[in-house]
Amino acid sequence: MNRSTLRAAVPPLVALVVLLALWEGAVRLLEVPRWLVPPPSAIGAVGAHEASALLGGAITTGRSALVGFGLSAVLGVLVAVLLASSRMVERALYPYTLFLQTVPIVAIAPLLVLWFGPGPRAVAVSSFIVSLFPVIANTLTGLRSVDPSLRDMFRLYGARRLATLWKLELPAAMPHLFTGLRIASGLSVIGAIVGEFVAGFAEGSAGLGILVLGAYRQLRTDLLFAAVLAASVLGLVLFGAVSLTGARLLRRWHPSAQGT
Amino acid sequence: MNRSTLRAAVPPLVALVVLLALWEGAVRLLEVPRWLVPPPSAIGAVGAHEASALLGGAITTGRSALVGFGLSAVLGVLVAVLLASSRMVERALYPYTLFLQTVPIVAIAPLLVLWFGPGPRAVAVSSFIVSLFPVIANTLTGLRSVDPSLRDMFRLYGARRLATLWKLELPAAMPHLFTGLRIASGLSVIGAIVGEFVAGFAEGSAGLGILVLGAYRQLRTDLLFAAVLAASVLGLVLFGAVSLTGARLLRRWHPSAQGT
Amino acid sequence: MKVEGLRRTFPGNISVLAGLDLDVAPGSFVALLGPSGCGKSTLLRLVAGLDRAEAGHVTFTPTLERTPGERAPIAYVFQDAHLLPWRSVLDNAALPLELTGVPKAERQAAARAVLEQVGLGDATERYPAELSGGMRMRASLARALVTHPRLLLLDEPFAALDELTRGRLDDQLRALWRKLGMTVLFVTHSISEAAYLAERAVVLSRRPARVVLDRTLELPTERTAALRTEAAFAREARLLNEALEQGEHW
Amino acid sequence: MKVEGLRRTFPGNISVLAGLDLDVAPGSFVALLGPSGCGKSTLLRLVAGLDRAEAGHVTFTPTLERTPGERAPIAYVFQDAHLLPWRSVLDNAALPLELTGVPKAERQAAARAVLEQVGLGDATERYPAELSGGMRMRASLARALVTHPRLLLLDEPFAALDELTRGRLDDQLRALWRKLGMTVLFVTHSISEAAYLAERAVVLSRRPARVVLDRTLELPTERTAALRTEAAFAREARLLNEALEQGEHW
Amino acid sequence: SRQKEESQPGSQTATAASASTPKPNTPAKVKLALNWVPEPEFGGFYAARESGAFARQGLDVEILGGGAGAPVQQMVATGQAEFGISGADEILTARARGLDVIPLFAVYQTSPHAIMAHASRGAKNIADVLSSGTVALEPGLSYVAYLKKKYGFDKVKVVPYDGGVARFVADKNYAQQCFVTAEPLAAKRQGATPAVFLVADEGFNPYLAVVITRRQYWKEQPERVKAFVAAVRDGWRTYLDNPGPTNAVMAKLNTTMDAETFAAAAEAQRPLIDTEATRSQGLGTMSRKRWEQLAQQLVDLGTIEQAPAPDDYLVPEFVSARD
Ligand SMILES: Nc1ncnc2c1ncn2[C@@H]1O[C@H](COP(=O)(O)OP(=O)(O)OP(=O)(O)O)[C@@H](O)[C@H]1O
Ligand SMILES: Nc1ncnc2c1ncn2[C@@H]1O[C@H](COP(=O)(O)OP(=O)(O)OP(=O)(O)O)[C@@H](O)[C@H]1O
Ligand SMILES: [Mg+2]
Ligand SMILES: [Mg+2]
Repeated sequence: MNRSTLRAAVPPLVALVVLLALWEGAVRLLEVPRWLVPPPSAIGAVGAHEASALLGGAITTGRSALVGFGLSAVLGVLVAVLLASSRMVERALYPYTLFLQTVPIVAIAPLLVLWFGPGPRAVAVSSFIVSLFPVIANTLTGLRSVDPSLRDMFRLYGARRLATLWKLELPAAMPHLFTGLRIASGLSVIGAIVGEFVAGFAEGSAGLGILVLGAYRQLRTDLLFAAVLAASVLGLVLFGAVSLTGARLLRRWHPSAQGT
Repeated sequence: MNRSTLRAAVPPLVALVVLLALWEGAVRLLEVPRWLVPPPSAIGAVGAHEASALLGGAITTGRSALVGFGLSAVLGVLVAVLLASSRMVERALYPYTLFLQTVPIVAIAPLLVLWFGPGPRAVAVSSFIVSLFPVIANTLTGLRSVDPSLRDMFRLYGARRLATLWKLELPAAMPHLFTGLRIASGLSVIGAIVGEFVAGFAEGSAGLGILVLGAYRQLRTDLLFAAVLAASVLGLVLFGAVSLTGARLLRRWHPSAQGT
Repeated sequence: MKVEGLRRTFPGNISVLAGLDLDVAPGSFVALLGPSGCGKSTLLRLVAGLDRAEAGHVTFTPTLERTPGERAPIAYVFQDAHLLPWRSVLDNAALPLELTGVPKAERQAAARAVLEQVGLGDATERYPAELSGGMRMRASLARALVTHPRLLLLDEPFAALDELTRGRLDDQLRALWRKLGMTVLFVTHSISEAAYLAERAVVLSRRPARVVLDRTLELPTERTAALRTEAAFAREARLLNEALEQGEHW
Repeated sequence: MKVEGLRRTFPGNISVLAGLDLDVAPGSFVALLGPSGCGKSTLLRLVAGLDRAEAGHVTFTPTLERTPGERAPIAYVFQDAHLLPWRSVLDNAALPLELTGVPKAERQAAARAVLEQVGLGDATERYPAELSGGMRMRASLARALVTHPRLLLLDEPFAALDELTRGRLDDQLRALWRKLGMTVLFVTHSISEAAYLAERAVVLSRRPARVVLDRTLELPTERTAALRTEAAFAREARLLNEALEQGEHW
Repeated sequence: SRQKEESQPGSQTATAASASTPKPNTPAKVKLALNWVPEPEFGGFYAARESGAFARQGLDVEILGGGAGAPVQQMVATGQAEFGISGADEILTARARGLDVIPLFAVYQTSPHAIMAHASRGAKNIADVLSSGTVALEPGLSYVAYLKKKYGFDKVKVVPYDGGVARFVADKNYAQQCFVTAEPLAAKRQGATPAVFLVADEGFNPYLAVVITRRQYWKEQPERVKAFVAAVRDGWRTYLDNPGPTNAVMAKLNTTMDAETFAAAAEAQRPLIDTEATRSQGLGTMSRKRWEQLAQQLVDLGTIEQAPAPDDYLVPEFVSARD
């Protein structure tokens, strides 16, 4: 945590405080019932009270989301590389990768549970399925956007397919890839939560999805919001980690990371 | 539909046939029970039998998804433009746009229904929320990736903010933007379906989400798959329209669209 | 235009300008020479206001604020062409006019005329990726000339051109200058081009750039190809060459 | 190397090469001149195998297949620098060696040496975005020279350089050629550079490019700055100039 | 004699079973898949584990908590879990689709599915509720189909049930489906006064929280299945007698529900579980006649094409021949 990282944290924190103040004020002024939209103070209170459940839930869900995200990152890039190998392959298969994204998880949950058992494994797979496509789509665009003259240069020097991939295409696709990963980071959390709705409950470690479901049923809106916020924090942490890594890797050469 | 469009349709169709054949064969050979994974033939049969329900569902869901997608496209670009206006604003607000993506729709569905009433409006909003973030993230990267020398050139010629946006930043961001739209196209369909799970049923025109839910409840796996496939086709149609538009716009100048 | 004590240091303690002074009278044609990497482009960027100096400043008398109806007070031909890849050559050349609100028909006519001048009359509908290197630079030149600027900054505009085309454009540029009387800052590596075109030549030393030679050329205003073989021309060229060599070893 | 009946037409019915023949003996140094947009870069790309001709072919005797242990048979200095923006200058220059599997220490030493030759010894750790235009071209040149190729294709490598640096690199290139004896195809717009460097000069006409002049220069093998003032040199230069003018009006 | 065993009170059956089967040294590991998160609905199962009833039967039971739409029947049918919890109507539907699952033990004798409306509306029964206002129902549920067939939904505005009670609390003319042990309590906690009407009183009363297994498993391990059922019966008896300790255990797993709600729900469900029939037949008893009736109702509703033959899925060991 050096100085500039700290300084970078100031604007979002200021925004957060402003947001919370507005929210609290609006809820109080308009007398919105607490079970509909609880004020941040109430969410904070229930969050403190249920801190251990929320923390445990965040850890359980976070673990699944992390596995799902990791799988998406690795397999997404691999699939994109495969699709980029020829226009023919891309045309034939790219549309079907979209299938994964348009399948409601609930519809394939039985299969997931049957194949991976109920609990974290199936949840991680759900997270993976939900977050895969953005990685594929962005990496593919990135691979396709490589400056053709640089490609020529590699061809001229007899670069093998793998070297071209490794030393030209992937570095050139990095800015796109990181955008994909940023999107995937948020989706992996939602994928894990939705997965937990259906498949997730291993003894002793109820994830945030289970908390959300239960709190919803019980109309404990404050706890519901606290759990949702915990999920968002999870997403933000992943997102932040991805963004920082990206900024660090791209800083010296890509305009999108300049001035960060 | 000219010749090259037709030719472009060949590889995915071939892939489709191969896929279906493999599936049918596998299900038959391994004697997978029909209630678990029905063979394509069974799905086709039920699809034909329930054609009008599926078509009606696809139209209902498709309409909501289209509205959600349209909102995402427009507002996503607007938000990205706002975020790109300064690093400060980006740092302060970008993380919170992620919030939209990590909120399980089910958790805010009651709010949606209260605000928009049950039915297509709430469903479209759900579709919008789910598909917004990829548009923001990709457009933002695109806007940030503009060649700084071109920016200089615009500054030199005294271009106003809006002209720079319109004539430099947005065209330069197009390849990124279209990747975002491609991702959003699939997500908007899934967002509509999930929205329908919770909020979507206006008498007389049950969307695909309702069909999925009902089929799932009744363990009519063949109908479930047929409905899911219909959803995928919806997604593919949107995806195809986005891709074609992108290819057409970028063809003459961007490597990612060359050779399409 | 007055450049005073300009200082610019890049990260990594790369001092490029360490207090540069330069005084350019309105309407003069100044050639800027110096070794590769000495800071010529940096200076041009600072003059154009595209970069910020740590110290010193550039002042213009009369001011270079855009007057109503003017197309653009400054034009800049960058060292690389910097064309918009999604626009045809015509639309690229018309861009500065578009940005100042000139109606479509008018700006296209203007762009077409200037493209004709730089020899791209038959390539107006092509896209930058479909041009040769020299054609791209010419398109970029056309984009600068289309505005009739009061201050014209040129960063090696003709380096990628064959000598015939180059000579032709040299003549056109000088004719334009004589007609419009704008201030021209012209970076070039060609000593003979500098001598042929400019009224005054400034030779810079290696990084950090200092002025080695600042000389008003003693050559006639009317210049033709014949000038290149004259003794006066050869003397000026020799002087410039000596200054360059001297600047190398500073 | 034998070029036979090469034909290349770009979309929009832009005929660039309409049956070009050229015969280049191994180990010769050929300068290629011609008006901007005539097809020089296109020809080089075809020779390098980076583009496909509609008709005709390029054959090499002896073949240009990579022999085991060889670094790279062909090297190409593109008209634009084409550096990898995410690599330092050193790593850019070392790239061709990296691609042929030369160990890290060895390739970095080789790259460092050649960067020193082109005057970038103190910029090895910088990134392309932090270089001046001329420095980028020199880095690109270093990347080509590092491979000790058998065929060296250069597309206006020195256009962005000041005359002193250019002269120095001219001499180095020629020394390298005499030492290694590779075949060199050198595109330039500078008539004097062509005459100074090459054994043979080929002047092309406007698009579609045809050979206007193909001449073995009658100049000594040993060349120094003094040569530029000799009568033989002036004669060759005049011949080239005439051919260029002739090609313009074809 | 089987019949006799069945007719005995649950606790005695358990003792008899444990006496007749020699306790194996290593307990058999089996899984029980729930179709929802730990709530009083499953109290007896946790009680069986906590009180050692499973252990005494030589069983080591892992209870798999489910979520919304947990595919319990599929898991049981494919052997992912040996036992699962489902509803009678769902079991019949699943069988019609080819899943060979069989019911063993029915916790809820009376279905807890109900319609709740605000008491202020003064509705006397479901027919009243459905005559005006808005009702939230979940498409695809068989009892919803039943109500629709019986009353028609012409006069009421039907909106989708979203799993919560937020809109109910907000709107006095809003009615919704519910589980008597869940939503009414949540609504009350927010200050609403719901009137609750059981769907069972309308003539549609499928068993709920029914323990199922795969027929194959029953064939291979009849003793283990019987032992499991006996332990479950024991557990439920324990839970009904004193839900407190088990509730405390479940509250640790399901932190969204507080202690009072646990206690209130346990109390609310007692009359649905402990009925006249169970007092004579033992907890969890099922009647062949009710299964047949339900099957016929489902056929009438069009949910399934034809009623399965009772002998195909009803195992005499677990079904009472009496009503
Ligand atoms: N992709 C393309 N599409 C259409 N036309 C092209 C394309 N590439 C090159 N051309 C055209 O081919 C012609 C020759 O181009 P080439 O780059 O070979 O010229 P050159 O001789 O290298 O010129 P210069 O000296 O300006 O670099 C030009 O007129 C150019 O416009
Ligand atoms: N962004 C940057 N970061 C670090 N160093 C830079 C940066 N931009 C330029 N430089 C350095 O500043 C010096 C001057 O650059 P400049 O582009 O002004 O040179 P130049 O005189 O135009 O050279 P050339 O004739 O080669 O174009 C060079 O040494 C270059 O490496
Ligand atoms: Mg420069
Ligand atoms: Mg060229």
